[in-house]
Amino acid sequence: FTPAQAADQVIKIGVDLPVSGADASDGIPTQNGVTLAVEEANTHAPKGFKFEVDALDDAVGGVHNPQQGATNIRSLAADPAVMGVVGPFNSNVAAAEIPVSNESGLPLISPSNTNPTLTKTAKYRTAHPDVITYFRVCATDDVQGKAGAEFAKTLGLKKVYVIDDNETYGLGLANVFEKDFKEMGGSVLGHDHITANQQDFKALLTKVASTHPDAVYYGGTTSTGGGLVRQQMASAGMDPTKVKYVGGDGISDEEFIKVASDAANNSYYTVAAPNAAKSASAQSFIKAYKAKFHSDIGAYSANGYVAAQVIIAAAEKTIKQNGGKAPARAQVLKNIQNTSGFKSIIGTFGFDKNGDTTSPVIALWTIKDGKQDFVHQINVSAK
Amino acid sequence: MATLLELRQIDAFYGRIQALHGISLRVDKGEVVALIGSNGAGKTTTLRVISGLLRPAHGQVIYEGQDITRLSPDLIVGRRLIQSPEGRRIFARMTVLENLQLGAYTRTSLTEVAESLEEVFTLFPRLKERINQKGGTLSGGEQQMLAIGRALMSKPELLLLDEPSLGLSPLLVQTIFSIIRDINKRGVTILLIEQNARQALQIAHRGYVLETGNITMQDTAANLLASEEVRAAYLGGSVKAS
Amino acid sequence: MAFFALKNVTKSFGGLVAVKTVSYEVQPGQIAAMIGPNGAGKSTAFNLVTGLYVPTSGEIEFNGQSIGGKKPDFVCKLGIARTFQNIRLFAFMTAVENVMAGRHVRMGAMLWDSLLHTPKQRAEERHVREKAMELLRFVKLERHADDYAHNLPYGFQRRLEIARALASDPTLLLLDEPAAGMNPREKEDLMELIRAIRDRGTTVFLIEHDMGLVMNISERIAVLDHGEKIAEGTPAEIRADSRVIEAYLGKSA
Amino acid sequence: MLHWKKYRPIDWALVAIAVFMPFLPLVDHNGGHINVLVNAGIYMMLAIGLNIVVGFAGLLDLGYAAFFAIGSYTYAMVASPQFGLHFSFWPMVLISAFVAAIFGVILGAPTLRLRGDYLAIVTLGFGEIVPQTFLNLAKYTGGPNGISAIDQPKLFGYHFGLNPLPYYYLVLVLIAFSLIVANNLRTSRLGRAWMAIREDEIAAAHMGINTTTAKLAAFSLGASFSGLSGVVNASLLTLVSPDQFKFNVSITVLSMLVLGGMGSLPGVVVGSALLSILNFFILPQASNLAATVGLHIDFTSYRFMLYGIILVAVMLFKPEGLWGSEQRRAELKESDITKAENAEYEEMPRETV
Amino acid sequence: MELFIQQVINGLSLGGIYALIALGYTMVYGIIELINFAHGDVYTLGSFFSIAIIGLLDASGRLHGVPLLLVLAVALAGSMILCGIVGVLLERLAYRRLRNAPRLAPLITAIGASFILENIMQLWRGPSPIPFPSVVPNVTWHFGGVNLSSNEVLVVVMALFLMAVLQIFIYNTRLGKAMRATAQDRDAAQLMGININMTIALTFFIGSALAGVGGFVSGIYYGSTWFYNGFEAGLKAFTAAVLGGIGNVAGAMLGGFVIGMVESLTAGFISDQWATVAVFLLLVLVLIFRPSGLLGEVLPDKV
Ligand SMILES: Nc1ncnc2c1ncn2[C@@H]1O[C@H](COP(=O)(O)OP(=O)(O)OP(=O)(O)O)[C@@H](O)[C@H]1O
Ligand SMILES: Nc1ncnc2c1ncn2[C@@H]1O[C@H](COP(=O)(O)OP(=O)(O)OP(=O)(O)O)[C@@H](O)[C@H]1O
Ligand SMILES: [Mg+2]
Ligand SMILES: [Mg+2]
Repeated sequence: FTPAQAADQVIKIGVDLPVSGADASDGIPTQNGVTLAVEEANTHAPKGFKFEVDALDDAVGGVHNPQQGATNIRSLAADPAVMGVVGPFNSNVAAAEIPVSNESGLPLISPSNTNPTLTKTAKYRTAHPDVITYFRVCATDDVQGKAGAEFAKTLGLKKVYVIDDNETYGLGLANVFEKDFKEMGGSVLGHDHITANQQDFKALLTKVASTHPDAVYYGGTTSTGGGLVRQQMASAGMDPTKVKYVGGDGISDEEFIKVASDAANNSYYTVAAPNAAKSASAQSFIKAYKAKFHSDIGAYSANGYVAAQVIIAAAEKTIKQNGGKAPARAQVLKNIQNTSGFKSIIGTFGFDKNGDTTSPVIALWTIKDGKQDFVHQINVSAK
Repeated sequence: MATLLELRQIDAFYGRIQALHGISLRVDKGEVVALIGSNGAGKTTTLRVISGLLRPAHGQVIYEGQDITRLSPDLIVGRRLIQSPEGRRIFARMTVLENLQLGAYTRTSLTEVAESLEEVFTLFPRLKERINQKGGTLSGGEQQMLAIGRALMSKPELLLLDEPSLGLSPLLVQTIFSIIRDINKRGVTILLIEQNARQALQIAHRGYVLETGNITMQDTAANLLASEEVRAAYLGGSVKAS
Repeated sequence: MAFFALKNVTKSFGGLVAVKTVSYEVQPGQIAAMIGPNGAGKSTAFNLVTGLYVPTSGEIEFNGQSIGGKKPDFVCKLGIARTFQNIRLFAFMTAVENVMAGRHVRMGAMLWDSLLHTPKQRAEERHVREKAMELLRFVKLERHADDYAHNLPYGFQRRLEIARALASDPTLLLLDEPAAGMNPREKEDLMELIRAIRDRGTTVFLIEHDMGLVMNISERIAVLDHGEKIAEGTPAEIRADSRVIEAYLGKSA
Repeated sequence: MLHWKKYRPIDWALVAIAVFMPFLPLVDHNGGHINVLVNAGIYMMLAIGLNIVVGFAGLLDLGYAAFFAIGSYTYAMVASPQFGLHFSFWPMVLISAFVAAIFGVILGAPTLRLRGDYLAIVTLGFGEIVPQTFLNLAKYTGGPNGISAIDQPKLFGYHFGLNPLPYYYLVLVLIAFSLIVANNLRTSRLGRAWMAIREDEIAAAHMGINTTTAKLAAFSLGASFSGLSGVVNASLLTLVSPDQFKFNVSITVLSMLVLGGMGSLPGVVVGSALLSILNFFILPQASNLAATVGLHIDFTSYRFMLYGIILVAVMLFKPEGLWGSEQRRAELKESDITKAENAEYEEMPRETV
Repeated sequence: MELFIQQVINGLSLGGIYALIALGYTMVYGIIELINFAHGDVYTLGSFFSIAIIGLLDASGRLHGVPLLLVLAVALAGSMILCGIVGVLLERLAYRRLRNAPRLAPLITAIGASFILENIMQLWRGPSPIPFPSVVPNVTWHFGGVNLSSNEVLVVVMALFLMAVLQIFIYNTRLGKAMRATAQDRDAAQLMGININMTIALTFFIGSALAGVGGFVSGIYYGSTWFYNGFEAGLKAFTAAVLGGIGNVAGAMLGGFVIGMVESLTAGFISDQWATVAVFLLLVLVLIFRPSGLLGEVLPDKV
């Protein structure tokens, strides 16, 4: 609270994520990513300006809540200093927020919504069907599921059992995987949905084991059971060195390795971004994150970080366009819409006409000796 | 006779309702003292104060020369000041034996407890017959015997009895009163509350009359029995108590 | 057909036979009593009548109808009301609300009326309140109409329970130990009240251990022991019955 | 009857706030604030409904969100592209309320013989089963995605759209209506019957009250209010999905009742308003609000604890609720002895009657 | 058939964990008629404490023989004691003042306490799942096509053993009698000379310590935990206590096993997503026919 700072004009980056209760494991690491981006931006902010995080929680009583999400977006929209919002985390919250964002012109960039219909149809853009205000930096389920299926194929898997967490992301991913894997000639032995927040999957896995699969495909995140499913496979009679485990970016976190422990090896997963390890910026991000929050990054920390960077960049650009004067939200929106060739720790991307990321790269990873190990990456759009 | 229990200027409240207005009373060693009064006069409240179940707003309870006003009920019981409460309060889902054992909760010598148990069974042979029956399935009279027996198991110095004859058949009422007299003869001091004032005063040495939270009379039992006021208010004219 | 009759009624709980082939008839306009040692089965008999228990065998007749095994609310509707051995008032309702609740079964307001407070409903409420006040006056509790039942002294609670029972316009009133815990003075008042109830046209059937009261007001007495009826007759007959003396009254009575 | 011996200043304050509510949007144009109030209103209707079940009839229901879900899904299924049906909003308000009421009977019926907390756990079970079933029956309900693009109401040609303002007035009207109906119920034959059942079920039955019908009436009437709020909720959000109706919703609504003062309508209003504002406004913005008073604390990680602490603190200091009805206040003074006696009654029917 | 037996084994071990939690629920409910919603979180705390203690003893490296047993014993005892203390503190701070308050008031403080505990655990070890150090080698035996692991045996044996100890304690010791008496009639219990505050605190201590055992055992069994674990497990365990007849020790055990079994068999032979539905449907069905639970009437005693 120094006078110099007080004189700076504040540009707010809104955040709408679930950060309390059970959903804290989703929201907090993601929000941390945003915080980091904003702090970094302030080290080189345009003169006379200062970025601030305005973070709202969309969980009520510990569970993400679409009502709360819509309310938050309205609140943020009512504050002219907010130039854009990073969020939401959950697709059904997005379904309630997109109409509000669309109506009020407040840009929304989701780090994690992967449900294709959110962008690909106009049904949520009720006020202005042809204005895009909702964007995302992650690939949609259809892209990733397909990549997963191809990956499975290249691994030589023939019989796969599909399990998902019965949430929008996990179910969507698993469905696409199942469809594509079958189309590619693979056989799906069964498809089961688990209930999030469960601890015991042995009954299901015993049943899975009895079908003798080559691999289990898991659609979902570590916190909804991705790690436990893998870890309990052994005790249900599936040798993890023989039965592989395939999933999406929901299990691309250190937690997965810790929870699955011995069984983590021989797991494979897709990530909807190029290999971050190859870019120095990602390394410094991971280091900075660890230093500040004393924990490993979450599955969507990097996406939160990048989403915030997109808004910050658009705001900075607007300021430049305005000759150092304060940006207006509509201008910022326009600049976000025009984002292209944006270099980030999750790759270089822009937004297409629906607001989806143009980054077509899906990276394939495995876990070897208890460590994440890059396999290769494929450009999905090239196909 | 030495004073065993003394209440000094007790005020007691339920929320904002004052149930006792500065009452004072005394029980000497070896006595049977009757406390009579109409419904809601505060008799039960008095016993609750003595046993520590209700904290008085003012006043003191002195027992064996010591102030026990602030002691918790279990510590008061530990001093052999025992109450058989209104409504019997049997542990319904425990057997007769367990109920009696709980009566001896504060006692440590197993042989003495066994002796007391035998004593109770001599007083109430019926309880011995029902030793493994659940308290809740006993008939009203049997429950009353159990309540008194349970109180005796703690080897009371002073026994507070709250309406021991309530709901009992005439025959059992006689039995209970003779048992009370018996217990007293064995050296237990007794403070007795009874609606059945006539009989209570017949076995008591002294008595107090409580009216809406105030002690209005105190005298020897014989004098109270003879008193016109007591007769009119508590002994009844036309209705002869059994 | 009898006004009210127990016909060979038996009730057993597991192995225990609480009421054993008891037959007993109460005439309209009577004050009848049932006495007997603790655990004789008196309260159980009442519970059978009001539908709390289903008889193991036997018939209970009321106004020509068989009511054994019927639900309490149905029995109440037919015109039998009761009080309880341990007072069961609606503790945190006021006295007048207690009595109004007792009137429930004689009211006609339907869900619709309750939801919208139709004029019909309002008129009925007014009427029921008046009726309840009248009953409170009858039991001399009008001054306590707005007191919570819980805060009333014991004796008053007993009377309130009677008023509540009377609110359903019963033709038969069952009282289970109405004088328990009352002092002699209060018992005298109670006797007067019971007589007045009878005089209003309600038949009274009571259970009581207070022989002064029982002998004084009842016209007929049944004596139960170990679930069986061991005697029946006028107070004088009962007092002289050696079996009753031995089982129940004791020598001093 | 309102048993208020005299109106306290705080009562007048409440009335003043109520009178002011319709004019609030003239002063506060912030859409976020209005949205918070609409959400609060939806929860208030839920609380008014649950109060009938728990407060009036004394049936502890831990799965009330199930009815909210049923009301919401009923409207969603017939007013969205899901099945291509587009029923009009207004009749659906009543129809959803009715459907929820029917489910109230269906779910209530098997629980009637249960006492106290057994009932609570069964309702809790229903609260778990219903959203899980909506989740599992993906063919009809859209599974985890739920049903979206739900229709908004039209009134005399005016399309509500997404603007929270018309919903605000709609909710105000519905709340006023709900309060009147709930108060009517309370002071009627049925309300008295519920009170009697709550106090002493056996005695109530002996007064001629058919406890089965009365309890079912409570379940279904209570459920019908959640039907109302469900429709408003679904149309304003344009979305229903299973995770909107989890256990935490039932618990939140119950907390509103208890915090406000169970059984008392002003209590329900106060409790639901305060807890909604806490939940929807203060807690999500805790860090920002702290900053405006000069406190730079990041509450992100403490939100849940804050919520817990507030619940515990309010209960410890006002166990009868912020606006406990006189009855509940009186019950508080009930001593141990009467309590224990009551407990004894329940366990030993043979001694009681 | 082999598959069925295997699922039964799964069900029993899951049920064992539920049972351990249910014992605490049933004890606390039995004595003060409170649904202690925070109990599930005490169970999770048990895992957290165990992890912390094993970490402190630096047993992450493979230990064998006596040192391993020693570490395990210390972790188990520590978890029990610490959970017990948490339980006692909960009672003292959140429930005792409300003993004579309207019934739902302590229910709400219990929910509040649950949120507080969850948040504390989240702050302590972060919001994501955390691994339980795998110090115990899990031995698997094969019987034809059926596998039985030492962990499964551990869970079930632990649950049965503790239930037996608890049953003996409650029915045959002086303190156990005091607990039952306090449960039935607090005032009367005081008039017997029972210190009811101490007795209730003891009940919380024992119940919570059992949750501590549950947390320890489930940590070993599942190999991980997270701060929100107790929510779901707590609901199921409470359901188990009700199913068995709340207040009844043997009932809680039976209920736990039944629910574990139903969950496993549904997940194994129908579908995992219907497991919860099946559990609650079973509960409703049982309560329709036995309104006070499976053992509620045969042994109506509260703890
Ligand atoms: N738990 C309570 N809460 C509020 N008031 C009470 C409570 N218990 C008793 N009172 C009131 O305190 C006064 C004294 O009651 P108390 O029970 O001591 O009377 P009592 O002389 O024992 O009467 P009884 O002959 O009916 O047993 C009465 O006015 C009664 O209404
Ligand atoms: N629900 C029940 N379950 C088991 N036994 C019962 C039940 N109800 C009553 N009994 C038994 O039936 C017998 C008669 O009980 P009841 O209450 O009818 O006696 P009572 O004549 O009213 O006695 P009191 O004068 O003591 O009230 C008793 O032995 C009692 O144990
Ligand atoms: Mg008394
Ligand atoms: Mg009786």
